[in-house]
Amino acid sequence: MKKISFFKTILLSLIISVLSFSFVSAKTVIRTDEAAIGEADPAKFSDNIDSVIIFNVYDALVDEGKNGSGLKPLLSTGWEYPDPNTLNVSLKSGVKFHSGNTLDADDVVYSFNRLMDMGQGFSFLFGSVESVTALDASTVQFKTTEPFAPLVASLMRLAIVDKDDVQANTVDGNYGDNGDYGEAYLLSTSAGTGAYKLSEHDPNVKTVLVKNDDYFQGHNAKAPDEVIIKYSVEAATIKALLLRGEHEISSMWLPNEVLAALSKEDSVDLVKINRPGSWMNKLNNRRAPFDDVHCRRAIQLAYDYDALYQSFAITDDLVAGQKASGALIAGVLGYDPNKAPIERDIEKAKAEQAKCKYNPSDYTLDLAWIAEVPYEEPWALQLQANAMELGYDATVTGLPWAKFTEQVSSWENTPHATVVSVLANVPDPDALMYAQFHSSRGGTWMSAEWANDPELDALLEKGRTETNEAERIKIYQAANQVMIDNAITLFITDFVGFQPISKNVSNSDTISTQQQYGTMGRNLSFREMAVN
Amino acid sequence: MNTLQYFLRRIFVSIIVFFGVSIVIFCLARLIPGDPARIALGPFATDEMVEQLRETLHLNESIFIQYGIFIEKLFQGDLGISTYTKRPVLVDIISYFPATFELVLMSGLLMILIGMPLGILSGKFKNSIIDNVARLISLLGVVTPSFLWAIILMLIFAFWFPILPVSERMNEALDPPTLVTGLLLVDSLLEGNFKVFGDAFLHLILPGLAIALPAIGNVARLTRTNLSDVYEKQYIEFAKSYSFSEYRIATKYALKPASIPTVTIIGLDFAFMLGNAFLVETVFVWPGMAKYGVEVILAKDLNGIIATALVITTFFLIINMIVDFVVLLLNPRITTKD
Amino acid sequence: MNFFKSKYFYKFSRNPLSVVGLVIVTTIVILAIFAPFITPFPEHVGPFTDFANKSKPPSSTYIFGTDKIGRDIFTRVIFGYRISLTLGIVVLAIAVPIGVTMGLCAGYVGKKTEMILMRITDVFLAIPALVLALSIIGLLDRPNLFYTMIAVSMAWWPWYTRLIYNITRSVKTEGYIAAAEIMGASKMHIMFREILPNCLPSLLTKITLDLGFVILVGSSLSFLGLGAQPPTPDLGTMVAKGASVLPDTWWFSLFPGFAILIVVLGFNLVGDGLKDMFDVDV
Amino acid sequence: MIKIRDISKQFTIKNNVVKALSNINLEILERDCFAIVGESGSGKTTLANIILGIYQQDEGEVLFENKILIKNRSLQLRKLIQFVQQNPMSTLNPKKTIYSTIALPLKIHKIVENNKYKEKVEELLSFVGLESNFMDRYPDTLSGGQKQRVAIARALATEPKVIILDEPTSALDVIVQSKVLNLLLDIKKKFDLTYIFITHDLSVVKNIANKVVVMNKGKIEETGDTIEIFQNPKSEYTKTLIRAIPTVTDEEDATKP
Repeated sequence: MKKISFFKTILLSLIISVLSFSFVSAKTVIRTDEAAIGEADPAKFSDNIDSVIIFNVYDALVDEGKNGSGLKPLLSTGWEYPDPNTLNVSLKSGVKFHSGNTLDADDVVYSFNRLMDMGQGFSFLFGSVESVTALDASTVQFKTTEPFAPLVASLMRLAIVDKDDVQANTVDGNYGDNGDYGEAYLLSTSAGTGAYKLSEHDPNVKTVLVKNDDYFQGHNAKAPDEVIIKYSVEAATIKALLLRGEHEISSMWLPNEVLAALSKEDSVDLVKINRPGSWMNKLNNRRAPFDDVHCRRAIQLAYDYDALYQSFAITDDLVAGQKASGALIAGVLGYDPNKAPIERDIEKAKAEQAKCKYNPSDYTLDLAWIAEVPYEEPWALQLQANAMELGYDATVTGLPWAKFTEQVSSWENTPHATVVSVLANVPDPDALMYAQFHSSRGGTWMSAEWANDPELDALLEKGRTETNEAERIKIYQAANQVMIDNAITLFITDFVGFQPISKNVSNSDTISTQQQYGTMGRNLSFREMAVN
Repeated sequence: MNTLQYFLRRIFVSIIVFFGVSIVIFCLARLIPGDPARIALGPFATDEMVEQLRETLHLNESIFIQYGIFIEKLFQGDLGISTYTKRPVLVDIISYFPATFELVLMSGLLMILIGMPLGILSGKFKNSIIDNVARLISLLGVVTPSFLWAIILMLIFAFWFPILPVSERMNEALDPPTLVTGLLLVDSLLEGNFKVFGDAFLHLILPGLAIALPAIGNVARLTRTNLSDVYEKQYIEFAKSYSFSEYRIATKYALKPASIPTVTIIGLDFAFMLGNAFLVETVFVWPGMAKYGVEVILAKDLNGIIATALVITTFFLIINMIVDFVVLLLNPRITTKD
Repeated sequence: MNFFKSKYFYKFSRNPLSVVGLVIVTTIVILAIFAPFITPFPEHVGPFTDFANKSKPPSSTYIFGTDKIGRDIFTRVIFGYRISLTLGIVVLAIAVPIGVTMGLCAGYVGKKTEMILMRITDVFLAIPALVLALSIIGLLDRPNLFYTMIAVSMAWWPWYTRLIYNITRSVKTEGYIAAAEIMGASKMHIMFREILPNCLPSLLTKITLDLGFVILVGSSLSFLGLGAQPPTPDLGTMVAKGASVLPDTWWFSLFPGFAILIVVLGFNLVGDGLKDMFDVDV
Repeated sequence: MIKIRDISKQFTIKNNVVKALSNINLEILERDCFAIVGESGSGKTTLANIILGIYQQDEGEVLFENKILIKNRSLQLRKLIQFVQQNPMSTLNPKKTIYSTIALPLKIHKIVENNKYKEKVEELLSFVGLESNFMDRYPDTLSGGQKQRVAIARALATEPKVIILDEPTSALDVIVQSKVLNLLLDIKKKFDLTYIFITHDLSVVKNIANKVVVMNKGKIEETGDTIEIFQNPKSEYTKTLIRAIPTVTDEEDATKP
């Protein structure tokens, strides 16, 4: 009897607890998601969602102004060039890190050295910086080997970490005196000055940010107390959660069919995001047959851009893309909105193919798309169909990201063409073009072209040392033309994203934040957003 | 051979199998081409850094030495660093395994609670309408891929009848209980936090069902066959002639022997369900071992892959030992058979 | 001998479900073989895009609708059966000989051979099939159908070893085995000509059942993105891709999903029929 | 013809050593019908298995026409000693036709030309009194007696000199039993065979064997001519065995020791 009553009690309490399940949440939350896994280390971040985390948790010396208003100081009060190879930045005073420590020039130097010594993330932006020194507690001096025009813009990506806090939590590691550079510590802790603190970071599941009440710029009165970023959630699940009010901001990677369905829902708004970014089908310029410019031109002219554009249609009115006119994209210096897009011409393509020294029937093209982004598959298929028109045989592979980044480290293993999306890391064309197309930059996912064009190299080198803006525009437009003339790569379309957001957060504060920033990851500035 | 000896032997064999699995997975992981260090460090790493990581991971040693180091570390409870999450693998496993464990246990529970009664109904009323319906259900269960179940359940409960949660382990607005076992149901009960308990329980239902449905079919079919076999046995006739009640015959004389083969197969079903968890966790955003497993495999994270395989194997071996023990309880006669 | 009049067929056809299964399997095999002639748009399985007709719901032109690239889903499902059946057949063509040989050796030769072979088998059995296949594919260079086949085979053979081992152990004690040994028949002869024929009913039944389950596991791997590469029409891949757009474009994944279900069901029913027919337990 | 010298054999079953045979010495002459009698467990089957090459003895040796027989013996030696088993249900492979069952030894020992198998099988079947249409049949369509006849035909196929018969009739009913026994006697005469006849049935022994060895617990109780032993058993054990023969008449009973 005793046994039975015990079970009855348990069962009863179970039923009661299930029935009475309801909660009143005291804290406001914004939930968002991303296909990839997140990185919370300021020296390692590189991707879209990593940027979101870092921009909210750390601050840099400079920031992007809204609506393309250029660069503005953030942790700095201003900067000057005493000579073309030197940049002095003066720091804001009294800014506090999450630990309570106060920001000074040593922190900036330490952050820079940490980034460069670890050699990951955005360290590639600072290749021409020779040294960084603290002139005094509130001035930092950057010395470059040559005049380096994009430096200030690049500083947006130098997240400043709390030197004392990180050093106090350093363990033995691969970096000599610097131990592990706080690598282990910064996996799940934040040592920044940002508007949010990292409270939980599981790179495979979710990242949780909580409000930093001491933030020096303050928050929107209705800014969320907590932000949850979830990783690799199925689109159907996201849709369900959005409709149930259990998710606020979706990633930008939802399939068009889902977006089309969401556009009919009242509880969800689609926010159009014009962003400096583009989809490309990156041709491997060093592997036969695409080491011959004629073969590249042939495929460039054979590619069916109209069909591709059609593939971006969500509904009759909404198209998640804009025809591409080259490497320069909206929001980046030098972009010309009036430049005509690239068009298909199959007759010309066949004529070019005839000039190519390779016989297409001898080649099986190895075309790839990134398996994590199913969105990209049709564009690889389109290329396959068009390549076959030219007489090639072609296979299409969905490559997992990790495998792609491994294969791309040697040009022999890099696929003949890979669909990749590239977003502008900073609003400067150098960061975009030099990293992708300079012949010295082969071997990363961004430079799957293994471009090897002396004319282009010369222009790109000139562009980064030129400080006159008007001249720079000319140089980069010329470089853009070389890109097209020599068919360095195939531009699929420029980026227009539609990000569904729930009515929970759909308001002018949130939407303007979403739309008015250009740099990758900058648009999810949670402190400026509002929860209804 | 007495019971104790039997179990010692059983454990011994399990340990051999465990090492066998470790060797198989280890060799697989190391012999196949591709540089895990390069993948781990990402696109911008220099050659020196890759070489340094290769050194740290002992990738330049011969495979025997690598295995030796691996086993030595294993006994120290050190599974190495995951190049995917960049954390110690042990941390990953501690945070993901309980979720999968809880889920598979739930599936096991559903499998037994639904599968056995379904099979009993079928076997008891053989060739009636009840039997045919039950058989159809179990057949559909068996032949439908788990991921299809997941999608169907997701469709039904996410869009049409939104009464059950379709993602994660608990509502994130609730405060999670203090971590003791990692099993939310247990931890919340320990704290007396019934709200979390109920919430976690609701979250378990759909993914648990998606994993269990194929196994439910299996268990139901087996129970049916065994039960009808047993009902044809003489001692049941005997019991009937003593005019024992139907219920008593069913529970006391028919069910116990009929359940032995079913219980035996449950061990294998658990292995099967663990596999299915790989498919279902992705759909229901379950932060478990399986989702982690898929990710580390894609990322060629050697330590992660080996650890995942070993944890799952160990779990499987333990479940099988428990199953053997239950079979022994049901029928002590089978002990000493060599 | 007329098979349809034999007692075997009588036993088989006594259960109408088995006959249904046979009809399903035969139909699918015929559809798969003659796919290029039966399907309305055979060009849709190759490198083909038609974005103007993308995501069209089922209609009289496209009876299962079109996918996001504008391809006819019906055509792709039928061609998908080709892939699935090939996968099933190739996997079993690799797994069965390995499993059978190991089982015969372990069961007949006995002693140390038995110990070693059965422990190896236990090791492979201790890793869930899907997990093992997943690890193997994941570790290989890049996913493709061939690797999937190899990986599934590696996970599958132990079940045949187990089955054949158990049968061999019981057949081994039969008088005719001793007679053959005394006569001086070779071990190979005894294993493959005396014992193996006695395993055939169970083997055939298990193979039939497994054809369905291999297709199921294969589609599960494709679902996780580790199967045939596009544009090859693979049923599991189609379900996986379609799953993300449910319930709006339900035809993306529902038809391929049911296609998998039907073929697995077909083989299962036939297998059950064979079980009754041969009176074996696998 | 067969000399058995000091044979011993023991088995280990679950840590217990069982002495199956100890110090067995026997001599079987050509054209003998040599009966080995004993209860189950007496070691008679073990002895047969050693002669057949299924087991290897621990000690002692078996000589066949002065050649030493070991377990792994040449095909040449295997051919000369054949075997008919007790259980007709298991003696034939159910998945093989009668033809292929009988043709197997022909093929292994290359008794006839490749194209003559069929005729030879037909001939062998006729020796054991079966029609040639049995060739295409499967064992499950045969009666117990017919199966034993096939087994005998198979044994004859290698043209052996010795056939070991392990209770060949014990599983058959009485009428079939006597028919098979008569067939065996006919064949023996026809092919000049030597029989080693293993049985526990002394009444059969009395009718067909000329020599007997009585075994008990792995040892020889006594051995000698059949008539001698039946009339004058020396060991108590043999006496007990003989007394146990079921009899029909008092006269018969009176002949018991």
